[in-house]
Amino acid sequence: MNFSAYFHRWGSPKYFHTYATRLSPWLAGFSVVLLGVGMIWGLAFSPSDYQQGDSFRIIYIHVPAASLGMSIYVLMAVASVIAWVWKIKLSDMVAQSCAPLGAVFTVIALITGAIWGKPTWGTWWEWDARLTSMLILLFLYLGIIALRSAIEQREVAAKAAGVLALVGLVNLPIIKYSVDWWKTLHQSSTFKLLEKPAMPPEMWLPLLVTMAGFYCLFAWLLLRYTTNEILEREAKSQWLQDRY
Amino acid sequence: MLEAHALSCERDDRCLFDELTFTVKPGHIWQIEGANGAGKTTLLRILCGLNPYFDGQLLWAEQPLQGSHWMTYWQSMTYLGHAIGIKSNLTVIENLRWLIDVRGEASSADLHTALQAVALAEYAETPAGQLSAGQQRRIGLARLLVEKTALWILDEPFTSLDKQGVAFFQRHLVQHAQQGGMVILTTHQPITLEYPVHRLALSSAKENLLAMN
Amino acid sequence: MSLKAADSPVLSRALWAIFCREWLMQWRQPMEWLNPLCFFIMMIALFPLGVSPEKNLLQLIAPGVIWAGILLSTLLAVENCFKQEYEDGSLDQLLITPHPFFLLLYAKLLVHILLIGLPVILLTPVWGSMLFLDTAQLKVLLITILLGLPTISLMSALGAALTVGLRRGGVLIALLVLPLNIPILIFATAAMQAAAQGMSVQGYFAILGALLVLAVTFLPALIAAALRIMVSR
Amino acid sequence: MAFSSWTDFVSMGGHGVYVWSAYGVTFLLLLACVWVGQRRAKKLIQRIKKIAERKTYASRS
Repeated sequence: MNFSAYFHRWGSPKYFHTYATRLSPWLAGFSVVLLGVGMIWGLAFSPSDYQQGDSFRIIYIHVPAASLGMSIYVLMAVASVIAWVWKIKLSDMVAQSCAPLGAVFTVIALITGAIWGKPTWGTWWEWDARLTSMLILLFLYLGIIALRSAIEQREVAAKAAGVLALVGLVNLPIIKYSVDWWKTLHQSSTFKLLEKPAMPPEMWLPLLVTMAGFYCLFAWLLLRYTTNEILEREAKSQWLQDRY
Repeated sequence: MLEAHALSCERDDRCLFDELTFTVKPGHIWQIEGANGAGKTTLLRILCGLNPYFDGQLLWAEQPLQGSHWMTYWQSMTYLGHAIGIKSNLTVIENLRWLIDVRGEASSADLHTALQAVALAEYAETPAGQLSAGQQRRIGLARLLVEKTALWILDEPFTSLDKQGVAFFQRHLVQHAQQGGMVILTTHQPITLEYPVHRLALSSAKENLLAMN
Repeated sequence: MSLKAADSPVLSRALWAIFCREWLMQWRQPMEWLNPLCFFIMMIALFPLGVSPEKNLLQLIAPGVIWAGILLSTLLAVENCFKQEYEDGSLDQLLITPHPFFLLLYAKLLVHILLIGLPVILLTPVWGSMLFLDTAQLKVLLITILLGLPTISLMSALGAALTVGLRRGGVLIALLVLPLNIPILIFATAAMQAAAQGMSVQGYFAILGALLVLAVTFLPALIAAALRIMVSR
Repeated sequence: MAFSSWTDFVSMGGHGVYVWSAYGVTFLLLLACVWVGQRRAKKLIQRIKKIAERKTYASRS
């Protein structure tokens, strides 16, 4: 099968619906198992940090959520550009489903970051580089969600969101860079949430597991939300009615 | 020559028109008919290239309209929509000037002759905002006189024009067609031209709904 | 075909026509660009009144105040950039000329950038003395405005294009544009702080210049795409 | 096991409030995502069934 045929087969809602329904239970199962194992391991078995004590255990949700927040934005931008350029509707459905999920993971990263900050810095909010760029990322998500909801016609909303996401995607590294760099300029005496070096394997292995769990959970949620979009947009098509 | 092949347009899950096929040849005047909401303006905007949400194909000069061919097409057509792009704080002549200059070239003498023809000569230096709605529409008419493009796409061109204005406009449409021009227009008023008019009826929204259920 | 096409379309004539038209229009409704300027002056005046008129403190917050003011007043200035065009049908006319639309936008956007930028730049000594900036800092401020303001204006114009004709456009445009402008804010204020401490500012100018080049190269095309999308509703 | 007793585990060396509230909030938010998705799916499937029903009804009469 040549590439473009493959591309278009995946672009068909019918094909996607079939495989999403088959794949979903597996992803759900994987995410529950991985999250369960990773969190119990991280909460109960990994050693506590010599500096931060047990509050560092928030890392096992904060870091995966933050990493997802960024990756989902990239996925969303790429999907909406594909939808815009090649007019693949499914790609737009993926992009539309990504926005609220990405916003939720970013909010999780912000909230857990703030909670982690309290015992570490003594304040709920510190203008830490990671938290600041997460905050800006949240605004980018909110902008895209608001723009989509303000435009009634679906194809127009999709393209407009695509333009905005594209600009955001190009700007994201610049924002990240500028914020990191701004932070080093205003470096205060507080120490960072993540001390990169000297993390023993007992500490980062569970992180790897919860990270995988979060990504599985996101994949599952994305399939669910995208399938919902198919259910809404294709409600009148025969193949869908035949399946229910 | 503008050809439309199997144009279909759906809006908000409602089918506006389906499989429209027609050819506008030099010397043709086409009138699009249909009730409110039947999709007349949408069809015109599709024909202008302002609305890409349709299925089917458009051809201009026997070549499919896509990419840079649109610009060749735009060079030889003029579109007057519901709002015709008049800036209220520019004078009549300034309005005419920029509308012409972004597309082509015309001498000042040409502009003044055109204004004279549409009875706006004495208002040339008046801000367009101070003119009546009908007078503002006449600026569009003056533009058609100057540009002399092959294809005119006119959305309700007779709105708020007085009787003489309508008569003058209609005479000009006929003259344009006789010279080998093309006109596509929508209008509520019945038009009486001493010229054969092709009619394209967009089935009413109601019929469409019935067909859907 | 017996009838001629529009006479040989010449791009330079079209650009000049749009430039003149835009200039005349803005000249005849000066409130469009005077209001943002007044807003900017008010904002700067509010800080000594609201925080403290103390010299050291004002010097410290001056870069941030001035740049936040520029960010917001540019937003205000560009907000209605395409609104009238959309409503009176001239946007349709600009979209169906024989010229690439994004090239025509350069002429239009240039007028907008000049109209918000020139007064801000010409009056820099005024802001400077209101917030006790010294000459070295003033010079840096001037250059950051020259390099940063066009970028910000273009970004705001993109926001205006994406919200053209929407009912809640005003609030939405701020949400869309402000996060994207944060890098400019950071680098511009950092340059001024570096100047205050007598450090080198070349690096900041280089970054701001690079962003300006990026913006001027790509944003008008994106704004054109956004307008074409929004007009097709 | 990094903790000697259940109470130790719950108190997390004095940081229990922070750790458990962070995990709690995360769980609630993720659960909300799942719930919203499932509920919307249920509604949409009902809608599809209704449309299909109407169609068969219309074709019969």
